[in-house]
Amino acid sequence: MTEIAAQSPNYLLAKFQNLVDWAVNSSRANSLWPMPFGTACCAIEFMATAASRYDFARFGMERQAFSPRQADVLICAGRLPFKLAPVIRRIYDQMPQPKWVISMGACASTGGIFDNYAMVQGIDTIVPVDVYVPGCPPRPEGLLYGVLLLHKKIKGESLFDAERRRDEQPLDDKGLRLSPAEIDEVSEPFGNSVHQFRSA
Amino acid sequence: MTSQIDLIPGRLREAVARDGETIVYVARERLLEAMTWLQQTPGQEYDYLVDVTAVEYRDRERAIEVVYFLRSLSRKTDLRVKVELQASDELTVDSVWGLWHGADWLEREVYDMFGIAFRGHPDLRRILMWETYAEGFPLRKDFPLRGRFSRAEQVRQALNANPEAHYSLDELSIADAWGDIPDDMRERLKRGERGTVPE
Amino acid sequence: MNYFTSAMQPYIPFLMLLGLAVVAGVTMIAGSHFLGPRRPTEVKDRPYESGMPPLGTAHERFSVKFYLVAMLFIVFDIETVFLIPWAAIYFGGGAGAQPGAVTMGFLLVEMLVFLAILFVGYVYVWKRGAFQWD
Amino acid sequence: MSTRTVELELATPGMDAQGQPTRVPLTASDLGGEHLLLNMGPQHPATHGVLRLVVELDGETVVRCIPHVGYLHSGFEKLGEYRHYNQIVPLTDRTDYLSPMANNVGMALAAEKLMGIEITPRCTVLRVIACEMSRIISHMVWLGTTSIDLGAFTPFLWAFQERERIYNLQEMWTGARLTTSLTRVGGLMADIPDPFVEGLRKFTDTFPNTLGEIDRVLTRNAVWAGRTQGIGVMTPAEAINYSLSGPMLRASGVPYDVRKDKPYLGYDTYDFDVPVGEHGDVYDRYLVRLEECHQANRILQQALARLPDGPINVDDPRVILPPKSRAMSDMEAMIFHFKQVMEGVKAPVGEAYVGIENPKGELGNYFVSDGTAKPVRWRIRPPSFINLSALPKMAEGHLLSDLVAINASVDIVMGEVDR
Repeated sequence: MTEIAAQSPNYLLAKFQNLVDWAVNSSRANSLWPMPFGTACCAIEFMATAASRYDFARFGMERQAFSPRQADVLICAGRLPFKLAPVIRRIYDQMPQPKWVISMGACASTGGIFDNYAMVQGIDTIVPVDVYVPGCPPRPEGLLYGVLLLHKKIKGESLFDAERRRDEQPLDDKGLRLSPAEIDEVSEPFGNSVHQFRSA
Repeated sequence: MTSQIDLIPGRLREAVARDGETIVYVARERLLEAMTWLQQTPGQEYDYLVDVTAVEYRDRERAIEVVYFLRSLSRKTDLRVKVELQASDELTVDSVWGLWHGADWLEREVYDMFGIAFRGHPDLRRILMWETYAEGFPLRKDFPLRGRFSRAEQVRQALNANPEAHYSLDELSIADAWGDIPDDMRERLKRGERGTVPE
Repeated sequence: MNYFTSAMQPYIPFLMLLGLAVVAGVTMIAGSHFLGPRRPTEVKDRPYESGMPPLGTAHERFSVKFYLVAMLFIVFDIETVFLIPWAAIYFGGGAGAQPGAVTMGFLLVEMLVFLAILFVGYVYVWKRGAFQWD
Repeated sequence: MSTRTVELELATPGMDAQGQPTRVPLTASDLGGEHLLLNMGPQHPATHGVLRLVVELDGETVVRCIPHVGYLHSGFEKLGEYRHYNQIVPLTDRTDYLSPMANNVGMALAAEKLMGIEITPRCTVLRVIACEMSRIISHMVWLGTTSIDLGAFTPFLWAFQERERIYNLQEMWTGARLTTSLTRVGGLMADIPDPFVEGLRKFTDTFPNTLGEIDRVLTRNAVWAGRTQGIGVMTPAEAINYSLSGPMLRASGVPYDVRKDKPYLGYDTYDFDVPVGEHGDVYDRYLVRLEECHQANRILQQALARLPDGPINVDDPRVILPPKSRAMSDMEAMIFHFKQVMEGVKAPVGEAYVGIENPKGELGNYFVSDGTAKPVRWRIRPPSFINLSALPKMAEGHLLSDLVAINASVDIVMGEVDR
């Protein structure tokens, strides 16, 4: 019995809520229709994952949805330049709830090796991300593991718990998803990659 | 065949690169004349334009070079034509689009990355960055690697551009001809605020 | 004569199937309409055009040849629909009809006349060039 | 019917020297329907990456096609100016990620020509193997995705099965399936492991069967021929004027191949022929690329036959790291090791351009150096970018579904188009 049972006064109501949650969540998790937002090299590994050898159709992602209207999970496979940022934001907004985001690859998650003027340093400054898949490009098994993590996350959600329900997260009044200080702090180069900026 | 080189109109000097290609420096004013001569005279027939690019050196006094890679498919020879532009004066060169249509996008990219304008180019707009990119010309040596604005400002500019900033003026005129432009966009276009990002 | 042995007998399974189909359809649509979460936002209602803000509407006037092809398709499609019950009877040896009311030859000629009429229409449309696309 | 004039006083970029709108909008005839401005935009299954085509449609006919690129611009050339030569190698296989090894080889050849380094015979043959394997996997991705665009799904699975077999070989050699970073200035990152030669031989024996199946399914297929013949034609003169290269140029009947006309890596000693089309339409590009896979297979077999023994790296300690064992014991090797890691390989002042025959066309790498270890300018001559610039010329006048076929036949990869 999850912690929901402790909140609701009535035992039978709790059991019913758990049953509905289990039914809804497992059906959602096992039939995720991916929206492949494939931009760069990770898109090729994404295609290899979709092809017959690794075949993520085994995990319920048989049908790829190329329009956000029928998509459940937005998989950003590849680096995201600033020119493409409004596109992914618009596509994310046009996906119906419940929707999730997998950030596939180092470039989507952190900007990767492209710490320069053209690249968004991690798509979480643009759209809320649920699962980050490391790797450049991540092996198909890595992406599948990311999908399984997402399944686990979906099975933990609940329709009746306001805090764990999927609600829209629009941009704030300044047109940003995070506060400017947070974006600057997240986009700073980390580790010792700072000396890469000497040009001679 | 190098004896032919000094017949090029507007030739200043020539050199040999480390990969054995001959380089010809041509005066900026007579570039188009030289290129037409190279393409059309029977002995030369440089009918294939391999690439157009620009080079800016780390020490500022050296001139910015616009480099044209030419190739004659029939004679299987290559030639590299360079035009030197002093960074101080105006960075404009004649466009070779009239001679080789392949130069269309190459020159637009050099304009986008270096700010070198090509006179006579049919549609000189930015091609790699979005048209209303305000931070400058990325491949110039004075342009910082991570861009001039802060990351938050770059994200804000990218996410909040006006809808018409995504379209070139060609497409806006097409849409306008079929009456597809909404009124608020028409007002902004009249005021010429295509690139400004609302606060 | 109770209901089951009356003339309606052959249609009961068909009606049950039809009812089942309607019930399934309605429950699915009504279920998702009432149970599904609805969180409209201003951007979500805008048309999706490959991630770009659309310019202009899609409700434009387009050329007449699209309607023409649709009409032609309907005409010749209904023709084949009429063929199906006829073929069932004809190749079933005239099973469904009352005995003695019709001979096989009459069935065949009847359908050939029907086809001939439509063939005249087909040739006319073909010569007028309605099938030319561009 | 409103004749199309520019009623807005719009700014000048679209104007030419005389102030006239350069591409004068057409005048709509009365009977025709209204034109529709449509975005085949960055996120579209048929644009092979984040290419955006703004298309003006009259019904189904493409009246004007205006491509927008730059949606994957990642500033490679700017990054190149902040990296040592050996640090640029990982950047190269992320430009054209469909044939990563060929890009590594291209960049290494340019750097070696700049520094005047002669590579060892074994390294030359191994680089030829790397280039031809890249050609096969690049054409396989093109074949798979183009057949999906035109409705045939099975060739995609066959093609990707072959790709997986080459991925196994690449992973065996370099440890990575896609981002191989194979070459170093003056040699390779590693020699080929023992099962590699056997695996490649088995691949080259069975690969023509898959090509034969794909050929049987597509070449004389009425739908495929109907959708691709006579579509997006480029005459030889136009192909040369638009600076097309690779299969696009050869399909238009211009027999120009960098491996034959400006041989590198000993390609003139291999026996292979260059397929050349006559009509220059989408069907001919398909035939040329299919035949190129056969020829690449032949080259691989010849390369396997002549693979010499010997070192893969040139033994100049200023360029190639000395082996770890000597670096720890011998003082001189340690100094070279330290200098190379801290300061990188220094290149003499000057410039060098090397163009190689990439699956997409002629991939050029142009280095300008001022004596330091980081290049002043690293220019990639992008074949897909230039081939794509001819798309409006090919596509205007055809139907929208033909635009999908033409865009697929140009075989673009956006990482290289936008650099």
